[in-house]
Amino acid sequence: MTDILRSWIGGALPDWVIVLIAYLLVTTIVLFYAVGNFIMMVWAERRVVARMQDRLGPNRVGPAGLLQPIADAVKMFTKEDIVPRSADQWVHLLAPIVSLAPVAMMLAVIPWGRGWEPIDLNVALLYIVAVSAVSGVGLMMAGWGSNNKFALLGAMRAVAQLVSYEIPAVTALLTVVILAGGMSLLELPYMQAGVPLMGATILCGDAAGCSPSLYTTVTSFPGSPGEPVQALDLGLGWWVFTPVGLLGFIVFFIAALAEGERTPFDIPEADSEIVAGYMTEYSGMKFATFYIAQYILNFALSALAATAFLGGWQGPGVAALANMGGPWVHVAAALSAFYLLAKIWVLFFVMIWLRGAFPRLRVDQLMDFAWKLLLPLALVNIVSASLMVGLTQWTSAQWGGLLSLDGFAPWQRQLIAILVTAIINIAAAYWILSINQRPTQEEWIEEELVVAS
Amino acid sequence: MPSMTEAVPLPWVLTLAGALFCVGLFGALSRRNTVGILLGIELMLNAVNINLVAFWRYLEPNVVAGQTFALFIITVAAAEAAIGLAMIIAIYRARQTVNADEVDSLRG
Amino acid sequence: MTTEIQTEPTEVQTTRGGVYVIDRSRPRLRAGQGLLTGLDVVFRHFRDALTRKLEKPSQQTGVFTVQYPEERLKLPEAFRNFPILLYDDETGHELCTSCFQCQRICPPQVIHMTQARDPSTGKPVPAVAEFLIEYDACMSCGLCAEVCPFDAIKMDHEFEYSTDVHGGLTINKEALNRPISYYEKIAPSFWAEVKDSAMKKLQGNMKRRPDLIGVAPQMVEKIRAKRAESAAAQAPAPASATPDAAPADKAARLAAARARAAEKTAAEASAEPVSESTPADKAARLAAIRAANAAKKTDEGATEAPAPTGGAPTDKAARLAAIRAANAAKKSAEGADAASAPPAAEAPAPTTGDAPTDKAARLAAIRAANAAKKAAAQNDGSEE
Amino acid sequence: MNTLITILFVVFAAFILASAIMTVTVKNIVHAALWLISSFFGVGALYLLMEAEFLGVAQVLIYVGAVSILILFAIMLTRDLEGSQNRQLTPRWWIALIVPAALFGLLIVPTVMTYAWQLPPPPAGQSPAISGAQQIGTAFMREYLLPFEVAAILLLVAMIGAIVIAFEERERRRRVLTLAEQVRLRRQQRQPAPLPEPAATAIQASEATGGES
Repeated sequence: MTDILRSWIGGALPDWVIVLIAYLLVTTIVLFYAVGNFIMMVWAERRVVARMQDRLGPNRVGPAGLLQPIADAVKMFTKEDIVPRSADQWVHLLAPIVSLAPVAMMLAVIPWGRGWEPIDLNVALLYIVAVSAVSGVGLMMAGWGSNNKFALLGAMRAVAQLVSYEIPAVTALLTVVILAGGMSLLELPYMQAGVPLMGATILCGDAAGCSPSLYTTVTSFPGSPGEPVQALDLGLGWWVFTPVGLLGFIVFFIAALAEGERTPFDIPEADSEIVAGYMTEYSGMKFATFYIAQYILNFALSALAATAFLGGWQGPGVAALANMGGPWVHVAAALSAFYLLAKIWVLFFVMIWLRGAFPRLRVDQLMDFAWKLLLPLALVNIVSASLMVGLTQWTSAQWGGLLSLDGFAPWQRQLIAILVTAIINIAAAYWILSINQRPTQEEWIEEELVVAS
Repeated sequence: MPSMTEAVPLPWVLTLAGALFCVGLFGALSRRNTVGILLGIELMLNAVNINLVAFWRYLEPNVVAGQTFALFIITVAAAEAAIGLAMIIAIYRARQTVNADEVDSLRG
Repeated sequence: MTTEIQTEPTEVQTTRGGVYVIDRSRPRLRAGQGLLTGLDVVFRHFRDALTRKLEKPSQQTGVFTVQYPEERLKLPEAFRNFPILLYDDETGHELCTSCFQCQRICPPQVIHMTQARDPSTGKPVPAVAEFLIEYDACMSCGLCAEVCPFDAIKMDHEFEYSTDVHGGLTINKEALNRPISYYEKIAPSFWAEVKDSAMKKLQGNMKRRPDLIGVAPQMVEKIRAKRAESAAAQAPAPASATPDAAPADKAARLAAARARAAEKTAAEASAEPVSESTPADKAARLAAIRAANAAKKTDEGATEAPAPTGGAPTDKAARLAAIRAANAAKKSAEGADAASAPPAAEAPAPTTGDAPTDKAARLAAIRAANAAKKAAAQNDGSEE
Repeated sequence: MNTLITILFVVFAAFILASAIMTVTVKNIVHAALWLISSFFGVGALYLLMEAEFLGVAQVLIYVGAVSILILFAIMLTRDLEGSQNRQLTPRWWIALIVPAALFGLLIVPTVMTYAWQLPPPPAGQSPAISGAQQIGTAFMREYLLPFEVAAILLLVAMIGAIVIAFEERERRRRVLTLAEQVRLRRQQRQPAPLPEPAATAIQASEATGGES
């Protein structure tokens, strides 16, 4: 964007003004994209969850109720803004802003399409984790500033949940960092090219006969460090198809549900217990701000999960179109943006689906789930990811002579790595689940007797 | 690529860090609330971190020692905050106060 | 994805009352299997809700939403919202006799009524003059409908009464009135149960209602028009005087002629001062109706049907009376084959000029009726 | 571009200092914590300005996301009942003001301003790559492996220590006092019975209520 602007109005304005304008433009576009998605998500959530409950959902405003979010927005705008007299005015005012701003900041580093990245930050993953942690402060401010016990309870719950589930989420993302060898989100979709399970390891036999529509250039292989090779590319080498990626994805997605306060984990705003949690004392536009923050957080976390595990914008045909060059590159970019959007919406559908299916957890179940199940699984997964990298990429020198896989072709090494990690992950999952199993009735009784005595 | 080293002289950054340190020191000395004292200490630690990062950036941008030290300080600060707050909670439980002036007995 | 919960064979027993007793022995669930089953169930609901509509109770999935203003559920017969008053489609007579039972039983006391009175005598008539129900305070308990001995008050199915005008929900008799056919449509079996007794009671009450009292307000004009129409049809009939008519017909014609004579005298009498024209008119009509009733009872009684008195100032009323008398006579004539019974000779000939007021007319009518009754009794006795 | 960076620096510096001053002077302790958070944010932005991306993000993650949340939790768990009405500063706070002011005015500023910093000359042409996240990671695994491990153990020990200090054993756990009970308790402690040592009274009072409930 900066370059385009420079070529248009370069010279007329100082360079820093151009940079500023470019960033402002990109920010505006990204925010509009997110808010547009937010509007559609509100509508879709209501419609889909209604179908799951054998209802129709909003269908009066506009065709199929599509204008319902706009009607809601009008309602929100015109509602009276009520601030409790005993509330802390400034904290009460700032809380929604503090909870929305970091969520919006998360959008800056996600690659929305091939070549459509707002910012290339080389610590993007850490940045997202850091920034999402900030919204906890906003929730705390809301709970405290409202001067209401339900709000305070809700805020305490929300923050405790946020902090607890950040750990499995970060640990799951660490597997991605290990696989990718860096924290930049920009590279992740490129790394997930290839075919399912095998990734971009099926190389072209002879360089001359490889069709550019099926093969793409990859560089990171142990056999040919730095040298570009042609690998079969269907745009489906997503990490979720490997055992490591699958486990990481599951753990991350569940943790993302908890961070986004989606239904099995909507304890902070459990309306049957604590009115509306930290939002109790909010109305009108301030409430809407919390609402927007929550949905955009879900949107951003879905985008992150899609980018980290589901290949991001990667999909069949993107590389082929990009290889054709010329204007087709833009078509490839549009197609890739569509792929990412589709993945985000599939994940969001799953969120709605879970909401339709599961009841709310209890607080102790919530903590047990994070600390006794997700975290051990994620830790095991880190070991698996390290092995995966070691088995597919390390030379025998890097192994210190312990293991030599130099003679194998990339796809053979990939196969070995998948088998090993699959065995480790399945065994670990089985073991962790079995030690977390609910005690049988007899065991319960025994335990009760012990406690009683 | 323009950078901070050309735009801002090093003494400015160091002065900022020094001022921040002094403000933190004032907070740590003057507050009666133990949590308030902890806030002052956190400010002082941040001032030190700014110093370390500034020295790294201006003097040795190719050696990571400055950043590494800053990270260690952050680690220690986190540990200190955890322990300090746990102690404050323990004191509060025993004495029903968080006022530093009132915690003047060695017997818990 | 269909996951079956593997349980040990469960025993399902149906005890009385259709209560299912399921012995769930320890289910052998794998970790997360319950979650997947839940997801599966929800997804099937989602899928079916997109494709089909829930219609039968046995169906478990599908959209059950009824898009209300466009689609409506068929309400069950026993559905009740607010009370309505019934009236007979043909005669326009209300079933209500203002017995005050509903007003007494109404828990929120929202029913108010006044009994109709005969304007000439001031005596109460088994009909209701005004009937008010405050729908905004009605609690739809249906006690009024339960208690009504004449089946005059029933619970309606109509429920769209939303309004921002509170007072607009105090409903008067005209708005409360519904034809019986309406109720028969919404609750056919309920009406079939009570139809006979209700109609019988209505017949009885109608006799005690003078003139148009007790006719639903919105039906008054219609009934009047109907009567006028039938009068127009009947008026030329006596004039043509078909010769082959039965002798009883003759009597009827006689009555009509007398009536016409009375009309003439009435016209003469109109010169005399009459305080109020309408009551007199009414009285005349009343008299005619009574006469008709009486004549109906007798076999041959209409021969001496009392002609309306001169109190009637307008020719219309008089003619109407005549027509009624004629009709009644005709009917009775058809019924009377033997005509052996002595005619109601005692029926005093109506005094023409001496009693110009309506009172006299009514008196005459009553006497005529009594006489006719007596005659009828004699007739019965003789037949035996 | 340089102007922009200078402006940004001045803005950040003013923001950091203003927030810090509010932190130490504001009466309400929750407000103080919130001002501290904004100060942390300013410092993080300053790190980004100094091209220490990893550190800037770590600052936000650890300070804003963890430490400040911890502080807020601690404040809310130890709510000082009538505390907001009381003085927040010590009686001789002006001494506490003089010491840092003197330190700043007499020691730091003269030293910093007069010392001849031997800055490296500005690189000609392409500036060399400054160390980023990858270099930090490598450094942790090579030169600073021992400190890294020590830091890990420190964190572990701190975690265990915090749990041990703050943990209440079940039999010692008292019923949660109602607000009225807490106020009464405070009042008893404020106005001790005519006993020689106020501290001893306070302990006895707390023990007495502990025994009751």
